[in-house]
Amino acid sequence: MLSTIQFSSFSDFIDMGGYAFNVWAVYGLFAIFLVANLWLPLKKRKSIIRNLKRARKGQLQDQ
Amino acid sequence: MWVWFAKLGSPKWFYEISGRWLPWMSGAMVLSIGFATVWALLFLPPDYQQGYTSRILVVHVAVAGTSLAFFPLMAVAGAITLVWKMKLADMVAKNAAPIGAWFSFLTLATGSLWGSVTWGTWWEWSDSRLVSMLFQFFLMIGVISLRSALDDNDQSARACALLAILGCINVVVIKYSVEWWNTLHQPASAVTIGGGDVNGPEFWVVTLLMILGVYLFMGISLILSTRNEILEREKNAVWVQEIANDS
Amino acid sequence: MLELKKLSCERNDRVLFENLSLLVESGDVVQISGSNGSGKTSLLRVICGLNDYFTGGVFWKGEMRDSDVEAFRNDLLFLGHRVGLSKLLSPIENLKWSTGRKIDWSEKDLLQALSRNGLQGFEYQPCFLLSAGQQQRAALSKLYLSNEPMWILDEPFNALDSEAIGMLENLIMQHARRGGIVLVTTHHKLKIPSLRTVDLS
Amino acid sequence: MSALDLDRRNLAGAVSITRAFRITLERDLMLAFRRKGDFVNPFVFFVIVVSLFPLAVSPESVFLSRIAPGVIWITALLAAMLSLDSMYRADFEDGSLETLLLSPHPLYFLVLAKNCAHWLVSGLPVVLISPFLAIMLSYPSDQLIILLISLLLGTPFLTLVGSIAVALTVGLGSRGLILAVIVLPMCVPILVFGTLAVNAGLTGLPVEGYLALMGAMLVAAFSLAPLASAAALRISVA
Repeated sequence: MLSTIQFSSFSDFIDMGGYAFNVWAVYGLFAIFLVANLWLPLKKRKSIIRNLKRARKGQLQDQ
Repeated sequence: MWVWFAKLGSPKWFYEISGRWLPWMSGAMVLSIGFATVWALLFLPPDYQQGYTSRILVVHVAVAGTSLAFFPLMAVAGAITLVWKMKLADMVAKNAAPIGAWFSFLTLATGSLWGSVTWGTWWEWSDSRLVSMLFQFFLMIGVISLRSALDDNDQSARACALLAILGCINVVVIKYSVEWWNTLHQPASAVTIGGGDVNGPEFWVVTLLMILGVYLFMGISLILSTRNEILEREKNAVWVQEIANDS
Repeated sequence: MLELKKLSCERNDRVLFENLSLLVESGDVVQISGSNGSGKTSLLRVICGLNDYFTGGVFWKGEMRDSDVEAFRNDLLFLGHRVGLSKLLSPIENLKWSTGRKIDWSEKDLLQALSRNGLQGFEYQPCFLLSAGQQQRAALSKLYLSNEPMWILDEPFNALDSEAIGMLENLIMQHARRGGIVLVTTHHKLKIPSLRTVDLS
Repeated sequence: MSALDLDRRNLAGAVSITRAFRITLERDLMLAFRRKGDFVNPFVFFVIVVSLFPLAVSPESVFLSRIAPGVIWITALLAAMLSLDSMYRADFEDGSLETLLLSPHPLYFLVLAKNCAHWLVSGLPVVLISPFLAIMLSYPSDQLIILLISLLLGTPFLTLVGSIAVALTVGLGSRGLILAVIVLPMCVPILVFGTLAVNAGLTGLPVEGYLALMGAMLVAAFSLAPLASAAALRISVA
């Protein structure tokens, strides 16, 4: 199913048959998009949990 | 049936179910996107007409297909919010809008990057798919700005639900009006985007794999942000306190 | 006539009031009191149908309010915080258009209602020339022309002088005597004999 | 108190829907004439912006007549959008919107009355002045009738659809540009077919098809948009 690797050398791979900018721009944007939309919610989740803990600690103190 | 439907509506139930599904989905996503990317970049034969840019098409078709699903998703979530006043549906709709806007933007970016090679122009006004995606992007920005403008939560939930439904109808109307508009200005746009037959079956296998990966990604990012929303909105619920303690 | 069954209203995760039950018979005047922000206005808006963020039942003349909304609205007169008086129009025009959707009053009736409310000579001037008290009186003059059995008045006594307050109080009593219902929110001490109060705070 | 007989329960003068429609229409027109700004501003805006184009683009007539349809249509769209705000804002602020929502008549007709009043006040003047401005843009005079018809079909659509967006944002204090962001994408179809019809007329192609489509869109908006506006009003006032 998998035909052979298309590029003889790594520099060919980077060059992408002359369309290096377009292909890598697309995959770069795609990668940034994936990472951003997964990492940001996780970071936000950590801060929410921290706030919840701080709020809870606040409640325990003034009981 | 209603018990199931009401249960579906409770944020706590959604939080638990999504908690269980998340690892599996993210594993499948990483596998499918990783595999498809490696396969597309390294092994895909160059297409005689587009050369290696068919690799762009793999990502573009996948992202475009998924972004088309966003407005119907928001419209259905809006209808549920309006009719059954289900908070969960509103949370999903609220988080779907930014992700949808990102998806539309990415579709436009990858589309024009591909177009700059095969059509020779970065933007093609006569192609109804591009123009309707552009206006889908604008409509999403409209929903997001209405959401942030209305500070009263319950009211903004319903207002954005109504706007999402109208927006969904509007995208379809725009698509057809641009297509008919097309006939006067430029009889037929040069190349149809589905270069499938040209690229042979292997291209389509990679693209389908990528589409699966991107759909999984959409589900995961939506679930993650909805879970955050649930934690914020139900912060004084007991089960949320427990989660905070033991995590 | 009006019955509330286990009414609870929650807005933006804040519970305004919870399972409130109330039975109002014809001839009753109910004053809804409570501190600011205790949900008085929300309760009135829930009853009249403007605000539907509530659970529980509102029954009018024995059956569900929503089963026949037109009839319910025909029997309802609502006077909100903002009294529905356009500053650009004159009192008579305001009166004509606020009552005109229900009953087609003649010019004479309108003039008479305004004069009863102490607005002789101001009937045709745009309302921005009138004082706040006069504007409130102009808005209240539609009570003279009202034949709706239920009145819902939200802070009607604001900006009224003592004479107007007395006039409004006996207007309310007179409406109750005729078999109508009045729900009113005010901080003013109402001098009305059989007054029932509901405290939300 | 006895002079005014208050026991008029069975008064026959109950008001029919058509009369309630007419009353709301009259009230809005009266308000508009009291507040001259509401229909003078969009009209003046339309005239000024159209006359800016020849200065900004190029004065020679061949080029102007080519861009004239687009210029007139887009400016009419912006003028309509600018004037949308006056439809519910004043009533919301002084409370008469609540009495409108609580009137026994179906809200569809009352909203329709307000839309008609708004179109008569701000849409119609723009349509009536557009032929003169078209001539200023050296527009072929035999095609003016097509432009007039397309605007006559288009501007009511703008008012009806715009009313939904303004009903959604009536609760906002500082409304800013959010109205534009919501309304403009919704007006794309009518803008596309409006300019299509006029351009087809200029190049001698048959025009009936596009005008028929615009008519269909107008009828759809006429029957559905007020329902959405009514729902939006109930949401904003709740």
